[in-house]
Amino acid sequence: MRGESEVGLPARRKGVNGQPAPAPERESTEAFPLQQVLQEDGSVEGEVALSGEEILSLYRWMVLNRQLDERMVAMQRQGRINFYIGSIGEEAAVFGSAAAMGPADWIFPCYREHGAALLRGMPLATYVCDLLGNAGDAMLGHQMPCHEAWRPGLYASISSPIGTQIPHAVGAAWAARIKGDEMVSLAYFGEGATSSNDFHTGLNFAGVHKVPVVFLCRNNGWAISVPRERQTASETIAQKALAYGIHGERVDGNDLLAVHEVTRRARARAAAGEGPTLVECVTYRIEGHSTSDDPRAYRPPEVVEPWRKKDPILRLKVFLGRRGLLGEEDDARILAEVRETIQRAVKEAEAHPPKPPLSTLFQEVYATPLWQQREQLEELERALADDPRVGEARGGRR
Amino acid sequence: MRGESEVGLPARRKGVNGQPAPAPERESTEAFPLQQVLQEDGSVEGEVALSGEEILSLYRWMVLNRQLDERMVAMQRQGRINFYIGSIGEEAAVFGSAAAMGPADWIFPCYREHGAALLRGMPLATYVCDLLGNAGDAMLGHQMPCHEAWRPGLYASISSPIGTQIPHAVGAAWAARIKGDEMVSLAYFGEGATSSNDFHTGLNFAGVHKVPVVFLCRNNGWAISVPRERQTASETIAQKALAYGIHGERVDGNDLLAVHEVTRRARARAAAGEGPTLVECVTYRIEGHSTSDDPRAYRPPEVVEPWRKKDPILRLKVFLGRRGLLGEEDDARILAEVRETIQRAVKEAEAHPPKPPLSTLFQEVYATPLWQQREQLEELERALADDPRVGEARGGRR
Amino acid sequence: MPTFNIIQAVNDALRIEMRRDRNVVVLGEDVGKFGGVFRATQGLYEEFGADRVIDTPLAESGIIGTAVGMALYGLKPVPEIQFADFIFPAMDQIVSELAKYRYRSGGQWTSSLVIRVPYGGGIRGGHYHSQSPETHFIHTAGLKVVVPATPEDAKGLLISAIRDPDPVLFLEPKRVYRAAKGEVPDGEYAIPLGKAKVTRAGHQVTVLAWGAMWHEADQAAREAEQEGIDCEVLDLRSLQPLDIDAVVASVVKTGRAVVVHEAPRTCGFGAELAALIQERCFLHLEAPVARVTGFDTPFPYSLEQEYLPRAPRILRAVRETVRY
Amino acid sequence: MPTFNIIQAVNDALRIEMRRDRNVVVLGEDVGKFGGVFRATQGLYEEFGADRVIDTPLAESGIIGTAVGMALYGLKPVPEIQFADFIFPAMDQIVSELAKYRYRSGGQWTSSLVIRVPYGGGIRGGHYHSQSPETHFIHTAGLKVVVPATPEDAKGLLISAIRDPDPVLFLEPKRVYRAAKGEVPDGEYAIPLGKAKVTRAGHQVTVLAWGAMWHEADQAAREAEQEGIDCEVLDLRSLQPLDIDAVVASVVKTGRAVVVHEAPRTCGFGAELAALIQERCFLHLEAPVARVTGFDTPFPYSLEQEYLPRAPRILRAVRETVRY
Ligand SMILES: Cc1ncc(C[n+]2csc(CCOP(=O)(O)OP(=O)(O)O)c2C)c(N)n1
Ligand SMILES: Cc1ncc(C[n+]2csc(CCOP(=O)(O)OP(=O)(O)O)c2C)c(N)n1
Ligand SMILES: [Mg+2]
Ligand SMILES: [Mg+2]
Repeated sequence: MRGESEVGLPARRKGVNGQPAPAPERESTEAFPLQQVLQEDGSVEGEVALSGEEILSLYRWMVLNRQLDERMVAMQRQGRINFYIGSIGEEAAVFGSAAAMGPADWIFPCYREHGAALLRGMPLATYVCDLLGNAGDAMLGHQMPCHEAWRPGLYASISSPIGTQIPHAVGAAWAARIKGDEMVSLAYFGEGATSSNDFHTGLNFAGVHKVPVVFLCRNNGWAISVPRERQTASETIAQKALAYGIHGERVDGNDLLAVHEVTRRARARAAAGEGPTLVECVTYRIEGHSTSDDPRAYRPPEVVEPWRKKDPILRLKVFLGRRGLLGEEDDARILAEVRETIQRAVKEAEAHPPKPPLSTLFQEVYATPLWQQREQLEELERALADDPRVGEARGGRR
Repeated sequence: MRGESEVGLPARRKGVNGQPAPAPERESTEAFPLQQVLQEDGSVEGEVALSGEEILSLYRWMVLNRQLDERMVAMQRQGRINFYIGSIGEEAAVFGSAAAMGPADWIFPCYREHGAALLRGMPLATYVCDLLGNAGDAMLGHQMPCHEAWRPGLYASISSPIGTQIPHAVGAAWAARIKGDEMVSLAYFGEGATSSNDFHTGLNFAGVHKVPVVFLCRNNGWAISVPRERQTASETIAQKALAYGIHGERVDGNDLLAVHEVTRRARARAAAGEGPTLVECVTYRIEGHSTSDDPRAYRPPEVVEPWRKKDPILRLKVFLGRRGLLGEEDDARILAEVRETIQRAVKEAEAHPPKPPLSTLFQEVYATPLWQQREQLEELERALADDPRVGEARGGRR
Repeated sequence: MPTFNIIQAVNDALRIEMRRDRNVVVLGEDVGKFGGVFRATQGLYEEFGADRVIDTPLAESGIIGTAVGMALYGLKPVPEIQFADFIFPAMDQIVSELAKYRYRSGGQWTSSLVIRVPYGGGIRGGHYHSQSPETHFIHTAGLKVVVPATPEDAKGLLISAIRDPDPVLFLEPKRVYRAAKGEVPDGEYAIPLGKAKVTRAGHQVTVLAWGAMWHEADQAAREAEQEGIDCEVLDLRSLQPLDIDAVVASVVKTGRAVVVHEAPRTCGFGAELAALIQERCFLHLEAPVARVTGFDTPFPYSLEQEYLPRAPRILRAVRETVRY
Repeated sequence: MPTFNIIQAVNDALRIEMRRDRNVVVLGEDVGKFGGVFRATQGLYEEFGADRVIDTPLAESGIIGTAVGMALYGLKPVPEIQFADFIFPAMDQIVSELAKYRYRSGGQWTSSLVIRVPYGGGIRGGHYHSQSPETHFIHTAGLKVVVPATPEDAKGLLISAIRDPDPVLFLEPKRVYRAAKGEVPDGEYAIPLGKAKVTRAGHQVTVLAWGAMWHEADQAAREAEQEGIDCEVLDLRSLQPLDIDAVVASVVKTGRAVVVHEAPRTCGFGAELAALIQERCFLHLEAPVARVTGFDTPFPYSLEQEYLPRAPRILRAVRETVRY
């Protein structure tokens, strides 16, 4: 089915007696090569736009994010938080892209881009409060862990349903253009999300109206237990851009410099009115899907090994070392500092009362509560006053 | 944005310092040329698989379908039916594809393929009964006109929501493969439907599981008032196949022979386990969307003119004439016969009582009515017995 | 005051709000040059241009999904869903996103917009051009649901909906789109959401209705009067927020209630009204709250007049309730 | 008889039906090798292979849409929606297609399948892993809605659902997925759809519940007994068809009723039950039908225990209803 004979454009020009359409696989590998700057040995091909300080600062962020994820998983194991979903191994895809956007650009995250929220100024303690769902939670304890929102950083609200943020990113950027603002939105999602209804409508609407948006797909190979090849038959995710008449790019997602450059260029095109770009970051989900998942049930540990060698942080460290921007002791200091920072943030967060006040149950459903919510709050307050068990968890049912 | 300089694959191989992805438009015109057999002057390029008799018989069907559509629109104007949606100018896309499928293949229609139902043996009078929604309606008066189903012909049920039949076609063909039957399903839809959620999931599921199905898109240039170019930015519909790793073909939809050949080939590939094909039939909606529509409100009559010259029936007539298979008098006889056939069918259909019995309201909601339906039927019968107005339409409210 | 039908009233409200506030935009299928299949957006494309009157591709999920994003950025989108029956592809964006965006972000973000939805039967549309899906949205916390019955209310309620801080489903009774005519005040005026209207005062039985069925309830009440039955008729106008005080006040007075709606009976809004009334007026009730509704089937084609809960069936229920 | 939890009972029912009927297939996200995120399909992939235990791409609309097509062709698909909260992308395929296929083709075509849907709160999942969407489907004519509360019922009802000629939503109470254990008969047995179960006989007040909340109702009834209040508890098990006779018989006897459900109160199934009871038992009612439900907000995260209508709140309503 994929044979040379099947391309035969001349035959096709002759019309229906020609051969079937060329196999898309052959198209795509040519049209969408994997773009790299930082080789796996830490050497560089092509020039680098970012300054040494900028790279070093992003390295620091990636280290912090990695330490944070490991610490939070440990806290989940200790029962101090109920759930966690990290981005171990995908830090370059997150920070490389987020750092390439402008300060006025909006970010529409999935649930593995908390790094972008921190980069945009969300206090670490506030982030931890969201995980705890305590009285300090900016989300008022309304959402489960890892569903943070941070408006001051133009970082939208995360929802669990996959793909829903994609059309939001399109709408916001479209609105900005209507208002005459220069704003390009960045939408994050995994390769599993490319199967969603909202991926299709989001990219199609953006294509038709040339909306200034960057669609960033973290292709980490897995959607919980479903491998990339059972998610879609297209050889690359990038080629899906062809269905919407928009640009597509495929980049090594573990290469901070390449991700940054490709995103920067996509943003520039969008801002110049040349329309949206679908960026495929090829990376890998080294850990389980979340703390609720056990990957051993569906994938042999061996398959992960080759990817550990491609660790985006290690690669960047070697590069920075070579350039004389990072020595072992600097690195050790960074590690110590970020651990200390995390330690402090956890302490600060856990200082808040464990539960938000009862009234938060009914807050922000509507701008002002309706009579139903007012009555139900009173009803609940009375019930709780009579019987404290109304507010207590019970064993066996959790 | 579409400049030569932007292709630069070598540059791209060098990585991110290269240029953006090649503009999809340039890809597609090469990869998906418009396939033709029957030239507009009636001459033929390439060989023809169908026999003279087969072509003549399909010509007759197309003439009947055209006459039927014109007659039904007239009956709607006379108030004898409430609504009609025809396929004038799109007959080749419908008959060319339907005729290329096997007798055991299932058809999942949109609402312009009643021709396929008739070809599959739906009696013309039964079809007219559906339009009338009378006591002879096989749909029990449950659906509006042009939403016929015809199980004996393996012709599925039409629903108004756009695109929903696409995953059904995939599921049925998938089921056939699971059961070990050789069955390829044919899904019809317009280019507007390519924007729907179900187009995306249907093609994606079919691609991943190599389901034997032919996706036939009648690209007739319009979705009510929305022109093709505002439906999607991809230059061709066929190239959307690349997003799903499946075959794509683009064919002149007013060329019966080309549509037949491309569909036949797609069906053969599907049956051979080579997976689904997206076939784009380029045609045109020369009339209004339906009898409820007035295209003058959104498109100047002139734009339609060039397409009248491409009439699929005229083109086929010239071809048959050249081959000595159809003389003027034969053609006149065919016309007279089909008109007579339609006349008789309308007469037969209108002989049925205008309304189905009251009990049909509650039939086929569930295999056996629940207590609610039984009670509600009794309630209605009592009400009707006391006051005949319960069953009468009222002026001004229609 | 000009005499408008409901379509003209809706069109007038949209034009007034778009002139008043540059952030108001209209989007949907065929709403641009064509002015919408019901012509409710006619002339807006010419006056406000393609940037603010947007023809979208054929995807309700995309219409609502992008509208949510526009609203987050500060626009006030007024998307049109061509027929209520076609709102289901957008269900996830409405239920999971639009309704919960404020709540889930702890109020950091709000996404307020107005979804215009022609709904209801009686136009020979069969079950895909006739449904009344209000229950789905009333049951979804975070949404408001408004249904005008007259041109004057259509204009005043739509203006309020557009100025409201919460997402609103604005259901337009297409059965009486053109049939319901009336004088409509010039210029802007807002009718508050959540206020029912007593359209006929009476003391024997309360009839609760909205949208197209309010006209049937009104007709039934006139006929009841001939029989000496004195009905109080309420046009609820807004189902969420519901004017519970007006409902309770009327039923406490009459001691009897009949609820009318087109949607299927089971889990229709009539069930919620009956539940609320028996909770709050239990000791005043002299008869069960009666429901005159569409049947528990899809909406039919040929027998739609039999399906609709029109005046004759409402009158029967009124008689039975009064005689109970 | 083995002791199973609900997940094991569901798994057992699926295996039995797949062995009995080659047309039964399972599909959904992660249901294959992984055996489902709740492990309800564990071992089926190994026994029946990739053809009959299908991992799908991430699209609920595609899962239901293709399942409808499979059913048309004669298979009996049992799609799994990973969490009830994620059923909304499939709403159009369920409401517009699955529910109406038989009706709209005049019975020429039928599409019968069983959608397995873990639902409900109490697992610290926040509003996207906790909702109870039954109202949407009970309101949609053409669908059946079944909710087991115990392992024995889960197995017997799922077997009946798979053999039923109509499309069924099978809502599984994930809060008690593992907590609810009990003896489950070996081999096949079918518990008819539409039959409620009187799990405790009493004469003072009827408590209606289903799924996870039935356990809370049962608990409340035990506590009420300590106070000398004698409750009759019904586990409805099937919401559509509803066992109206059992409900009416009990309320006619007790004259009082309390309905319990997790879903938000407004337009929840409790409203329909209250409406039906006051329509059919009006002269027997000694107190209004009380509703103990989730609140009219999205499902919360931190305060979910406060949100859920658990035993203490049910007990309050029982007391108030008896004292009314
Ligand atoms: C609509 C919907 N269906 C199912 C789920 C359950 N679910 C949560 S994450 C996930 C996989 C997502 O994979 P991908 O998009 O690749 O993102 P990744 O987790 O790999 O970053 C699934 C199926 C969901 N959240 N939403
Ligand atoms: C989900 C949905 N949204 C809107 C409509 C209203 N509608 C009916 S036909 C149509 C245009 C369809 O265009 P296309 O798919 O190109 O088919 P064509 O009519 O051109 O054959 C629209 C928008 C619908 N039927 N279903
Ligand atoms: Mg992934
Ligand atoms: Mg079209």
